[in-house]
Amino acid sequence: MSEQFQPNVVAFLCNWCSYAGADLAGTSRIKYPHNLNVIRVMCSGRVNPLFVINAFQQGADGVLISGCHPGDCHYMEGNFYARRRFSLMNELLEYVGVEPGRFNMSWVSASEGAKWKDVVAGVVEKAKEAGPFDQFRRNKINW
Amino acid sequence: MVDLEKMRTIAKETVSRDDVRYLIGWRQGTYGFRVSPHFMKGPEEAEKLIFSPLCSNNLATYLTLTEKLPVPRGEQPDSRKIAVMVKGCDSRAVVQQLIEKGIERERVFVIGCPCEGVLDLKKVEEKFPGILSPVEVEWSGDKIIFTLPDGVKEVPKGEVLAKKCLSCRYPNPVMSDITLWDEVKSLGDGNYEDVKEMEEKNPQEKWSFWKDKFSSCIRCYSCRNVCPMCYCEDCVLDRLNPQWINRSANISENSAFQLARAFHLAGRCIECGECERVCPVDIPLMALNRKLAKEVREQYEFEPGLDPESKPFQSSYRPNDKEDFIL
Amino acid sequence: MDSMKLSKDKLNSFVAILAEQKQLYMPQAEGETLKYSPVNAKVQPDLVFSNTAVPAKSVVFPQVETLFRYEVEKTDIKMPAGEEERVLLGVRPCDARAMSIVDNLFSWDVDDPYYLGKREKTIVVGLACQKPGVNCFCSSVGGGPASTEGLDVLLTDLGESFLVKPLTEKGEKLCQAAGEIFEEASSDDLNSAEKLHQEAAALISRSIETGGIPEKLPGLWESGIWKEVSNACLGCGICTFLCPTCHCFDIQDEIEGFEGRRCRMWDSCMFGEYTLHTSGHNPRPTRRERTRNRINHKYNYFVQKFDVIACVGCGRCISSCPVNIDIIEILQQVKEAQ
Amino acid sequence: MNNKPKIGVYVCHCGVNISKMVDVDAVTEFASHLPNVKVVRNYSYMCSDPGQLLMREDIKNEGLNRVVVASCSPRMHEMTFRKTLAAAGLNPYFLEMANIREQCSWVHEDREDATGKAKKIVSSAVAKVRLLEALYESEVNVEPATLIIGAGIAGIQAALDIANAGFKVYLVEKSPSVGGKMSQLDKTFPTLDCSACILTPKMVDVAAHPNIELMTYSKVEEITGYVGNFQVKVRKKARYVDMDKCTSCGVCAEECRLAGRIPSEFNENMGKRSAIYLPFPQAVPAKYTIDPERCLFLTRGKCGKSPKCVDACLAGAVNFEQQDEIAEFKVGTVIVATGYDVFDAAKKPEYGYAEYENVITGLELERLVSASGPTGGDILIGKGENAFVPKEIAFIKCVGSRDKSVGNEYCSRVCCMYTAKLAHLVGEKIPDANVRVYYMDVRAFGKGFEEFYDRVRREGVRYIRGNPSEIFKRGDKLVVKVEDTLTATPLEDEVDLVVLAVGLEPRKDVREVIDLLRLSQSSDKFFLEAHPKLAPVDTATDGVFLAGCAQGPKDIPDTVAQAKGAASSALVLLSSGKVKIGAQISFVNEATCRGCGYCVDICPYGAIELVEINRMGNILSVARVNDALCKGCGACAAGCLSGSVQQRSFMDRQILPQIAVLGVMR
Amino acid sequence: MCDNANPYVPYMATIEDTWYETLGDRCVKTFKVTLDDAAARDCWSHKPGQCAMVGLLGVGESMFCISCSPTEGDFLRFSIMRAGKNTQALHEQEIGDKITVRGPYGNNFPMDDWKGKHIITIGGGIGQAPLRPIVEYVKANLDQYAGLTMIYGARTSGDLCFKGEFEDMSKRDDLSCHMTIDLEEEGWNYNVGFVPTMLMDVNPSPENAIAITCGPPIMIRFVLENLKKLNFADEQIYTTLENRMKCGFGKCGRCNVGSLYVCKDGPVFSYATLKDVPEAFA
Ligand SMILES: Cc1cc2nc3c(=O)[nH]c(=O)nc-3n(C[C@H](O)[C@H](O)[C@H](O)COP(=O)(O)OP(=O)(O)OC[C@H]3O[C@@H](n4cnc5c(N)ncnc54)[C@H](O)[C@@H]3O)c2cc1C
Ligand SMILES: Cc1cc2nc3c(=O)[nH]c(=O)nc-3n(C[C@H](O)[C@H](O)[C@H](O)COP(=O)(O)OP(=O)(O)OC[C@H]3O[C@@H](n4cnc5c(N)ncnc54)[C@H](O)[C@@H]3O)c2cc1C
Ligand code: SF4
Ligand code: SF4
Ligand code: SF4
Ligand code: SF4
Ligand code: SF4
Ligand code: SF4
Repeated sequence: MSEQFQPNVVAFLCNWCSYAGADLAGTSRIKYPHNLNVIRVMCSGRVNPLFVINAFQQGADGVLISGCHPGDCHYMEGNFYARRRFSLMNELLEYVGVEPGRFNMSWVSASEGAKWKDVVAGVVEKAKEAGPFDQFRRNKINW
Repeated sequence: MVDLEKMRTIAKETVSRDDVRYLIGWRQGTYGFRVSPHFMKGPEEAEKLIFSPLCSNNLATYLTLTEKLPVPRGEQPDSRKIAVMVKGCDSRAVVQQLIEKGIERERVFVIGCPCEGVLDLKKVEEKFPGILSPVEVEWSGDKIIFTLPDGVKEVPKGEVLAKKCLSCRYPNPVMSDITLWDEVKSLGDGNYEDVKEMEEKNPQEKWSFWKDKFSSCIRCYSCRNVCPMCYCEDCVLDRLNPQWINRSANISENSAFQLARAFHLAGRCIECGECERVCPVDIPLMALNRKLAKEVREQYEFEPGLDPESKPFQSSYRPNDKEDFIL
Repeated sequence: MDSMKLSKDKLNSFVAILAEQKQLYMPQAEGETLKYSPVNAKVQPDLVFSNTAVPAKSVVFPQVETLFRYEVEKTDIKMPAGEEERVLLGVRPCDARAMSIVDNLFSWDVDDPYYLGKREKTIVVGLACQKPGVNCFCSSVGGGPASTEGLDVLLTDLGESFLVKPLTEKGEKLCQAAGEIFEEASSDDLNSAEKLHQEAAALISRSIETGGIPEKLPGLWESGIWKEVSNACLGCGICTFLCPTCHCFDIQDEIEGFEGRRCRMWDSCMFGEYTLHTSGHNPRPTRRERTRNRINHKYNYFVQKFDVIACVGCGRCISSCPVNIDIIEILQQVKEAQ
Repeated sequence: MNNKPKIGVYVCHCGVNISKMVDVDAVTEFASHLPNVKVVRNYSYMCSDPGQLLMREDIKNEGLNRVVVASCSPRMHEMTFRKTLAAAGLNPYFLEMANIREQCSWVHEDREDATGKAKKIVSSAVAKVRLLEALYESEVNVEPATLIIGAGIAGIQAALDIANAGFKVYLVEKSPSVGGKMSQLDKTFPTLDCSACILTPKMVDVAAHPNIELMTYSKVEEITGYVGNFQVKVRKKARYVDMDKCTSCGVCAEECRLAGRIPSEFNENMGKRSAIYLPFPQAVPAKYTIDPERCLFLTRGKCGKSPKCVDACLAGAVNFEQQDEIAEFKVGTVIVATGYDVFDAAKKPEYGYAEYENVITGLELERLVSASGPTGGDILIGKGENAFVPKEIAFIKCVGSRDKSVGNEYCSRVCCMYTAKLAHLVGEKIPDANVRVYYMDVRAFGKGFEEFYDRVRREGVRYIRGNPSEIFKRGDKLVVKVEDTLTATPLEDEVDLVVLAVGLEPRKDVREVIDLLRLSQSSDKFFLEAHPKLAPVDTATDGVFLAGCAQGPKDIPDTVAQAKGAASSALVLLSSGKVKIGAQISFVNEATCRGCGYCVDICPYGAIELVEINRMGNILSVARVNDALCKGCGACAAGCLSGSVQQRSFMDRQILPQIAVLGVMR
Repeated sequence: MCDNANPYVPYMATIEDTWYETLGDRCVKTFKVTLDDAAARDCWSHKPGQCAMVGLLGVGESMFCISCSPTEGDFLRFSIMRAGKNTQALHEQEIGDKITVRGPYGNNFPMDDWKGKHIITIGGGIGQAPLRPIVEYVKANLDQYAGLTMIYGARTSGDLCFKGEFEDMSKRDDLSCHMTIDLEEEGWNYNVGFVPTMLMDVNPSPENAIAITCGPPIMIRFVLENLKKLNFADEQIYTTLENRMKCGFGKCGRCNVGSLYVCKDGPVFSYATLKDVPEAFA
């Protein structure tokens, strides 16, 4: 592969903290890699763990879930549920051999534009390292 | 000690009660080492009841499997109890069903059967292949006694017991309305050596193991159907809109299905091992379930199916749940 | 063409020849399960007697099959590539017989191009059974350990060699193509094969007299036995997925990016959704009706339509049913029922 | 009717903010090939009037029924464009924004990459907008009444404000009298007004106000419903005294067989009362109450030949037949003003509070210095004969506050000042007393506080910086063992009296209220406000507000200020008479719900309950979302295994296509 | 090339016209479509009672009865109730959009055998869709039949399909047309009451008559009962079944009632055939 592999990361961001934090990164003109695309949900608690599996199936090389820091959830508890769910999902994915680093979760608050940049850069870097995800990508199997 | 006479007497009494609809127990199967669930409607059917190391079926499944047919106008739905015989693991399924409101406490009558471990039929049939006529099997200390057509054979438990039983911590029903005989000692400490072994491997090794397993899945969904916890009216695995998982069987859909199923049982699976037992293509589903059970137990100090008053794992949290994986 | 003999040490070359000419399918262990998978010329052939978990039907009626492809929002339909020639080696007579039974359905009135396409291009080389499984009852339903129905060639394991018996034109061609490597079979060989066949038949320990069952079934429609035999059923569908004569399928569209395909995949009458109407109404609402349908379909409806029982007695549904629902037992109850 | 989606995509240049880094034309051209897209335009400023006009015209002329605006963050202009849609007669929820500015043009440096990403963002928005559904905001009426729980100064103040604004107030107080802790205080810092003098008139007002229904000696048993429509059930406990007949003459209490034998709560158990009692002289209502746990007749069924109180009461007010009464009513808002408890000093055994009678708490000293207290205002330590007037007096601050070992990390905010106040009062009562205060820090942040602290020091009170490690007895003196941390000298200070400036804690019975309203607690276990800065009187439950120490330690001025804040927040709802309910909330598909109740547990707002339905004769329980309570977080939707509860505008079937687009487009 | 080589491959068709028959959650939309391919059009011939698989590439396909009679012209009509995934997607389609059609499938109403007889259709709700071709066919060949009586009902006037057509027909005196709704409604000038009751009120003579009924299962049950009361012989009663089906030509299983395949042996059955078939009315 002469061209450097450009990974494709799908991210789910809560509206109140992480999405706002990502917006702040924008208003602050902080630069970060372009390989991550965001799906906005109201709360990290909204992210169905099956979304992660689905994202990998559909072609994501990496997935990120990001929400408010514990205790800061706009809905008080949503991120606590998210944390529990995705901690397990993380374990499960690793257990079946999905490279660590493909699945990520972060807390980014509305004021952490700079942290958002670091998170994106880190997640994209990890996905780059892991390479294209093809373990169970749909990709026209047996068509 | 297993006391079949007592079991049958109590079964007779139970089915004779006005408030009991039927009783689910075990009976000798139609051939070899098979055992079948026994739906007992009247006392005359008690003689068929057995309890032996062959009784692996988790009968709690039937509490939620029974379809609710339309009730003709003017009639009342049958609200009588269903009596069910449970081993230790099965009783946890009942408790978990109570926690998840799949059943109501006053609709079940739980008959507890302390259990010294059930057999892995695959191991047994390998040892004694081609046996057609029904076989009697008994516990005897750390041995299992097989009364085969060509004589009685003793086999050390370790060689034929199901894997889940070798490390079972709850051989005695954790909940019952009546317990049939004395409690037994637990066989194991529920360690997760097998899980840890897998965890040690590198991602490539892990995936090559699972890829092999997942790709042979025929998506019959027996594992789901037999699971006492899987009783959704409309399972997401079947749903067409939205379609989470395509119907076609290939490594992509199969993996997605396997992960989704395992995840749905996180903090709920009571490790009865039924899913793995029924899988016609021998996918080691328990390895997935046990991985999650391990995390749930070790990191969250939570075990499903023990306390009917407890909150379900997936619908609760602790403010200090672990978060070392979070960036 | 007369029977021939294939010495076991030439099995390798035979397989290699087949694999070179056509796509060869043989029972292969995937994990711990045996199923028919494509193999290449270098495979170490191992013709064993144990039945595959997944029947040979999967080769002509795959679990998932593309009907056609298209691009989303466009109107032209692209057909999948034509079928390749294939050889199925080591098929058990019951599985082969099942194919010939299913042929009836797929060629009834309207030809099914996918199934028949594969079927025509497939040469089925069977292996006569010598160690029937515990639950085999092929001889009760018109088959036997050396039944030839549905086969193009029958092999019989004579110990050091196989007796090779071409049964159809396709089979003869295949043998001719293999040419040299066969030896002539002596009449002793034929006799010992015959003897082995008979011995195998004698080893079949389970049986049911099926006469009269098709006629009796309609009268038992409302009988209590259906509830009785289906109480324990999980509705899992193993019995039908793994049944070599079960042929129901679902049709679904799948999209990948901007391309789509319409495909069909195995379905099972033991599943609730199988007959579920969108309104929520289900003509077969419980496992009782579904079990009743399964038995009736095999032993009554199919007989009415095609004059043959759609069961070949391979015993898979008995062995694989997780709750020991035993079709022989059900048939026994049917016979006994009033 | 579900018409085929006809999508308009509007790509904004945002001046050059977007177009500098994103090839807007390329995105426009790309979007025109996406499924169901009918119109694609780009414009320099979509949010400007002409930009919006463009959309409105297209909606009308081209029959668009979905709109994607590719511009800035939805957090910026979603509302703007929703209004645009509405103005064009389209349901405002048929809008999806593609954020190609904050999360694209502003953060990337390569034009090609940024353009590629913008295309993906737009595709994902198109994928979702196709599946959006029309949503409608609804309104519910607000019952013009408020329930206030707790009648301390906070509850009293809030009640008066709301009642004066013309709305009905139900004021429920647990104890027999209103007044709360403030009624136990003698003087109040920093101005030294007499607590009773400023409080009593308000207590009387509350009882007399035509708009206030006061229920003392009562308990809220159940609150159901939601903002605007709470259904309340209150148990008015039997007092065994007819409120209408009792003239408050007090003869009964004098006659009671247990007279002077029951510790008086009001006096911090230092004085005694009877089984039939008035908690304190200024109590409102001024009606006697029989303590059912002590009264001989009520506990043993017999009190001499006949109960003395019955015989004594000329008004015939004592009535042992009285039963609890249940009052049920509806309110639109609720104010929680349940106050605090003082820290239990026994939890710090090193101070010997439980052991030595001359170790007392600040609140006890309040009672001792009070003219209405057990000693008539004399600081007398010890009982009867042995009672003495202490001369050497030490105060210890931060007892039970700022102390991790007892689990209270917070500052109780009033102890510094009440210590100063009490030190001053001690000086007033015992002019020759030697008073010192052991402290860690002095926090005199409030209006007039520093001045007061200064005054007290000038009066001769010594402040010694040090946290005593132990108190023990030596002879008839108490020894305070401490290190003066300013001079680093260990001290053993011999004193006659130690006063522990105990901190404030959540009430021991706070669970009751949590269960009633599903309130959350912050880490200090006081009730959690919706936002520490911007919504300090609100709770997560709409229509429920906090006032006073229930939310956290505070002094009276802050308590009153917050009470007024809570009252005004409640009044906003009451006076508008309506509240809006969000549209992007959840709903349950009852046909697939398995009734497991996961969502019920998960919902932080208690918006979901299980209800019984009849499905073809079978009684099943399924979840149901209360629209008025749901805030649309979607946590339930992700937790439902069978996917039966879904959040509008964020449904699984709307998000999955977004994932597909983002995944497939490489 | 009328023998379509691959029965799974649909024809492409264009929607010529669409309109709503009923509104609401489970609304019915009628589609008038023509096959794109001229050769396909030439080959296509359907008879009243037959059905076709209508679908969308990328979504799926479902079976619908062809709700027009060939006598109406060289087009097809489908009246589709919005019910699930496919029908929802179909409802989104508009004039000019492409859909897929394959068929026609199943048997048909024996219109020729019925010549000279009095035709009575008894429909409920969307169940009128398969009956409409009969009505249209008989209307077009009125001289060949002894008469046409239509009984049609729905829960409310808003649930009646083809209402305009019925209104027109009820003005004609050569047809007997009875529309009914379950409950009284303002501005409703026709009958009120359930279809089976309506049938008794209309009281058709079984003499030389054929009754065809289609509607919700419960209605069918009572209509059958009442037809028996009116002395209709089993052979004079017809109905159509709608079991779930995937292929349409007897391969995929699932639509069977007893040994009959609804897709091949039906959907039109005479009561004489069905009454002994297990599951027929399940
Ligand atoms: C020793 C000491 C001295 C102080 N001195 C001063 C001072 O000088 N100046 C100053 O500004 N502040 C002082 N404070 C602080 C002051 O006491 C508080 O700011 C004030 O009392 C808070 O009032 P509140 O209404 O919030 O709570 P509270 O006074 O505690 O009132 C709460 C009321 O709610 C009732 N209640 C509780 N739970 C329920 C329930 N479930 N149902 C019904 N009713 C219920 C209680 O019975 C009580 O009547 C002092 C505090 C202490 C401890
Ligand atoms: C012979 C026949 C004629 C019909 N005629 C009409 C008609 O004229 N107008 C009309 O509105 N409906 C008719 N139906 C019913 C129509 O086929 C279903 O409403 C439709 O399939 C629902 O599909 P869906 O994808 O929207 O529902 P989903 O539940 O999302 O679809 C699931 C799958 O189930 C199948 N399915 C679901 N319900 C039925 C059903 N009742 N019958 C058959 N298959 C079903 C479909 O094949 C579909 O692929 C007819 C059915 C049959 C068999
Ligand atoms: S039982 Fe086995 S084969 Fe069947 S779906 Fe489950 S894992 Fe797959
Ligand atoms: S997942 Fe398997 S082991 Fe766990 S409860 Fe279900 S059937 Fe039992
Ligand atoms: S897999 Fe999940 S959705 Fe399906 S039945 Fe089990 S718990 Fe329910
Ligand atoms: S395999 Fe057994 S349990 Fe499963 S559907 Fe068949 S009969 Fe029922
Ligand atoms: S979590 Fe889902 S299935 Fe369970 S009660 Fe709620 S909506 Fe129903
Ligand atoms: S969306 Fe959030 S607030 Fe609404 S019901 Fe679900 S969990 Fe409760």
